[in-house]
Amino acid sequence: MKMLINVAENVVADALRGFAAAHPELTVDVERRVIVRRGAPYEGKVGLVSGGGSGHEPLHGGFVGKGMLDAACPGEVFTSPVPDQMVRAAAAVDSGAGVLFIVKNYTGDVLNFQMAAELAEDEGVQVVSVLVDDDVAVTDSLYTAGRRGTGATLFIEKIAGAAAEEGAPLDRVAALARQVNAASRTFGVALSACSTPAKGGPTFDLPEGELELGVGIHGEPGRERRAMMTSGEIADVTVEAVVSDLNPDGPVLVLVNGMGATPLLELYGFNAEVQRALAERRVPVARTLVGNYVTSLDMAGASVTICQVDEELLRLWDAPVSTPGLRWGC
Amino acid sequence: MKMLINVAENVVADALRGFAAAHPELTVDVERRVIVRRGAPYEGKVGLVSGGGSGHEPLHGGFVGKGMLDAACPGEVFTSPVPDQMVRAAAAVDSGAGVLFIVKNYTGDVLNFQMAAELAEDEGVQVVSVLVDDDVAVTDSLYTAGRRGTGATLFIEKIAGAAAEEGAPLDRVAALARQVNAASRTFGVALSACSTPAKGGPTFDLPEGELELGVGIHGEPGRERRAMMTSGEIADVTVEAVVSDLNPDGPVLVLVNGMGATPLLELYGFNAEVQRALAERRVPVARTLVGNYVTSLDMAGASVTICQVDEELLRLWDAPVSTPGLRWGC
Amino acid sequence: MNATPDPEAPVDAAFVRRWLDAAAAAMDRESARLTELDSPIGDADHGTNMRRGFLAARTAVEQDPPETPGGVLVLVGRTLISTVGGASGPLYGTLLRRAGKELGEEQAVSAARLRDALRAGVDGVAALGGAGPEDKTMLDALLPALDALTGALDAGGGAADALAAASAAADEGAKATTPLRARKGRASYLGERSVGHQDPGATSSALLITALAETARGDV
Amino acid sequence: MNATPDPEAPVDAAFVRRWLDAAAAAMDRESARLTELDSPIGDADHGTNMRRGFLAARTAVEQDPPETPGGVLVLVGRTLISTVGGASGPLYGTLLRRAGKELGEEQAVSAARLRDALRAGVDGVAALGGAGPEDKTMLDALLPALDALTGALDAGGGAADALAAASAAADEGAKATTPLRARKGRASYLGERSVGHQDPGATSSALLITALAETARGDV
Ligand SMILES: Nc1ncnc2c1ncn2[C@@H]1O[C@H](COP(=O)(O)OP(=O)(O)O)[C@@H](O)[C@H]1O
Ligand SMILES: Nc1ncnc2c1ncn2[C@@H]1O[C@H](COP(=O)(O)OP(=O)(O)O)[C@@H](O)[C@H]1O
Ligand SMILES: [Mg+2]
Ligand SMILES: [Mg+2]
Ligand SMILES: [Mg+2]
Ligand SMILES: [Mg+2]
Repeated sequence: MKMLINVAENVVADALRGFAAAHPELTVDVERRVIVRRGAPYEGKVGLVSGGGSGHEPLHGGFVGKGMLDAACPGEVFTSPVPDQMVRAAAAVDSGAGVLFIVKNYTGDVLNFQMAAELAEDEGVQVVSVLVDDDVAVTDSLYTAGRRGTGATLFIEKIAGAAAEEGAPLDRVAALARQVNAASRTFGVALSACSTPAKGGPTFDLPEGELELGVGIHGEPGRERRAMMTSGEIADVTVEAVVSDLNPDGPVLVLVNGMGATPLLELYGFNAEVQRALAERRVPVARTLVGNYVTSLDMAGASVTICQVDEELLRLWDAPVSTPGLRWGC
Repeated sequence: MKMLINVAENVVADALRGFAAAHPELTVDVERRVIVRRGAPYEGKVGLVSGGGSGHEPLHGGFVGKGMLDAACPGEVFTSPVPDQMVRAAAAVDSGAGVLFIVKNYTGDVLNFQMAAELAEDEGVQVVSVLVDDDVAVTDSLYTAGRRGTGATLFIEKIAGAAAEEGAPLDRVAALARQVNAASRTFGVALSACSTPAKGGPTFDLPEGELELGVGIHGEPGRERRAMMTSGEIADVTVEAVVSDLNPDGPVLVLVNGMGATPLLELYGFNAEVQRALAERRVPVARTLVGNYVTSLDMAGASVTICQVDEELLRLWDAPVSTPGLRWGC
Repeated sequence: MNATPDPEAPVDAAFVRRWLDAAAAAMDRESARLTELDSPIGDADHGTNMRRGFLAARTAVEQDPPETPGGVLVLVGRTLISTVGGASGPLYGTLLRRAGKELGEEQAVSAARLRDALRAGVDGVAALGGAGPEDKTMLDALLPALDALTGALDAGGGAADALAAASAAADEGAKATTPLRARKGRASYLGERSVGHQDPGATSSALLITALAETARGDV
Repeated sequence: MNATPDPEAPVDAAFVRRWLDAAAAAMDRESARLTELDSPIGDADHGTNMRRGFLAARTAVEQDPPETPGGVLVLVGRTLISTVGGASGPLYGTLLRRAGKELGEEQAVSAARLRDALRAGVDGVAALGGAGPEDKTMLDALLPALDALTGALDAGGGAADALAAASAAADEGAKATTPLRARKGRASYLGERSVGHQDPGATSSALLITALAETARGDV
């Protein structure tokens, strides 16, 4: 599998150098792998820190900026970051108002953020962690590590970020983040596996004529393999999975998220079918976002996330945001 | 080749429906294939119209909005739009101040826009057309259809769009567009061919271990095939191609553009090498944009565009823009 | 319409409509092959483009059938321009619109007038696209067809024979594009690498001329 | 450091450093295999993770070598935590940190104390990760190794033999993960589809225990 890289070991370091060059408005510590919003810490503002394995860009580094994250900690490809990164990030963004860790529910992320929280608290930073676990493809959570954190991360970072920007205190920001997580569901589909630089080839085999339902964002195979379907059929399976699990009784935000290699043209066409499938299930749509936001390297496919919103959440969603990956209202 | 589509014939229509659902802030005529900025025509403002084959998203539909295009006309995949679309778009955005057609230099685009310009003028709309031809991979233009229009299209739409937004008259907007085109060069590299829905598979064969230098954005093969190179080597070839052709003696805008399937992580890493290669050639960089902007469906690879800017062009580049695909300052 | 066609003026609106049906059927049938030819030296859409345009043209003519051969040709040309896009849309649209205009209001025309019409159309294509012989374009099928048609008629041949000769020449011409290096259209970007592939537009031109010969022969 | 190691207390700082060299070499050598195992039921990074961590740990220890076996283990554990990431970083980091802490300031320890240290480490892994036997994790190699070590020592075996038994048990345990259905870590997302694949973490654990046995045997 050909890649636009130098050597596999340096992929993340190279990307950080290139990210730094493209985004002088952010402070990028390439060596220590922490991306911080310029000017942080902001007086009286709760600091938002997230992070996770690389390979999901623009998540998380692309969501650092006004109205969203204060810092992001990129790990190796598909490998959660180490505690040192989060400790450093927490120290960099804490104004005294405390720090929120937004942690996707994977064993590695959970353990590393947990260690970091303990170390940061030892250094006098008040840390609250919220777990993102929106992926309905993981069902029997008694026998698993629990639902994975995927697309809802964007909703949580945006909405909690807007609240923090307005000066909400730590417990309120954390409560909003938990509310968004509880109100969000995601289901993902892969048409092809992704290739990690370390492996140099696809992380699993997906024959022509088949697709993988219920995939995560780490090149893991999904839970079920089926014969290839049309965009409309995929939308039905996907929307049914999230709607039947959430049972929304009000308007939702919709994220139609590309896994990386699926052209935007196809993604928009898929969105048309997702909107149809939601309308058929009488789910009113408040806002729709279509694009590559929570990716899985060069995987082809898409995920759909819905999040039921009340007026407050919708207001916070619409609030100004200015980051490399998401920008509006400012 | 698996695609997230219903049937090949409906790909563009489906995408337009999904685009309309995601962007209620734009007026999308799905039937007639015209995307218009809401509120157009704007009193006294020159109308900017572009268009071309689909498959390059977010170009052009994603660049309709404040400070950029007033309308876009998407053709079938890799097929230029028909004159009817541009005639309709011109009528929709003309406030009496005239309309600028931004046309990428492909026989199909040139001919269809030319016919449209004649028809629109018959209807009383003043039309000026500017041709984008920035692709240095096409060398002996005496024996070809001339240089192709690729990445510079974004620079032209942004800068001419900012001037039009400020109320510049048609001849001034057209002159700026031509100035940007004259000051821009692009070179593209493919690691894989793209697959069009109509063909259902790759448009050319590119064996493992080889890459294609000097590709366009329509799945055409490039001019030369070479053994696979590192990101640093590719950056050297690419930067050398654009710099030696333009010979800039001042600061440049840089677009490190993904062809579609190359992960953002790799693109940022490639940007690090592009910046190094520019620095080695003593080309000062004023601004850098990294992302998938002028794509070629699911092709893996990247292109580099540079545009030499004076203070005025840089000011217009930095001016507020609010479109689905490019947004800052507002 | 003529129940028994005038042998001196065999080309009436019904003739052109029969040709359109044959042409649309050919584009439908050969769509995949034309797209295949457009892959190595183009952007893999020529078959889709031609199929879409000719099916739309047939529908347009069926919905509101013009009464003159020129009228049918103009409507087909206009429909191609409005539905094909790409390079081939304006070029084929111009070919047929110009040809139709050349025939004016005439109700039925001779093979010689048809030749005049074709010449006007081909001139239009050359003027619009700026291509000449051996540039590896549709002209490499159209120009030999025009020459053969002219030659056969000048030699006193009948319409059907003359068009058969034109069809053979177009076929030859299309095949002869293979060794050429493209100087116009997308294929030109490939430089030397365009050599060794038959031009898709020349191929579709040959199919259109063949449909004309079949129509004259009464095969359709 | 002891030039002639005390047979009753064979494990000193030099011993642990020899083990670290052997472990780092094993991770370097087996990196591709571990990543390969992590592909069908994980995210294809376990080999890269372990290699990165152990090479860093070796460098850290070389740069500022602690003088006690416990000190070396703690430093290795801390380095793993700071350089590996993923699930394995905190888990292996905790394993070695806890083991090192258990040994305190002791200069040289017996095999029985090494067993105590291993037990403390394994308890730490279980507490942190919440996994138990047959969850298809590294514990499925570590727990049998601990049991075998304990059994051999209780039966009066020497350090080298006891560690050889532990190594065999760890190997067994790693292989026995193949038919299991994962209940922890990434592989658990696959449900039934995780069956039939050997767990990468159990495999790396077996490699680490094997390195320990080799060190005791004097092979390294
Ligand atoms: N300048 C030109 N003059 C005449 N024919 C041309 C010219 N440029 C392209 N063509 C013809 O058009 C054909 C390609 O048509 P098509 O694939 O439908 O359009 P596009 O190249 O825009 O994708 C070529 O094979 C060639 O025969
Ligand atoms: N909760 C847990 N307890 C013990 N070991 C675990 C647990 N979760 C995962 N592991 C081990 O970690 C290994 C995976 O490590 P690695 O691939 O480096 O991290 P990641 O899963 O984050 O990519 C698994 O094979 C398993 O042995
Ligand atoms: Mg991992
Ligand atoms: Mg085309
Ligand atoms: Mg074509
Ligand atoms: Mg792993």
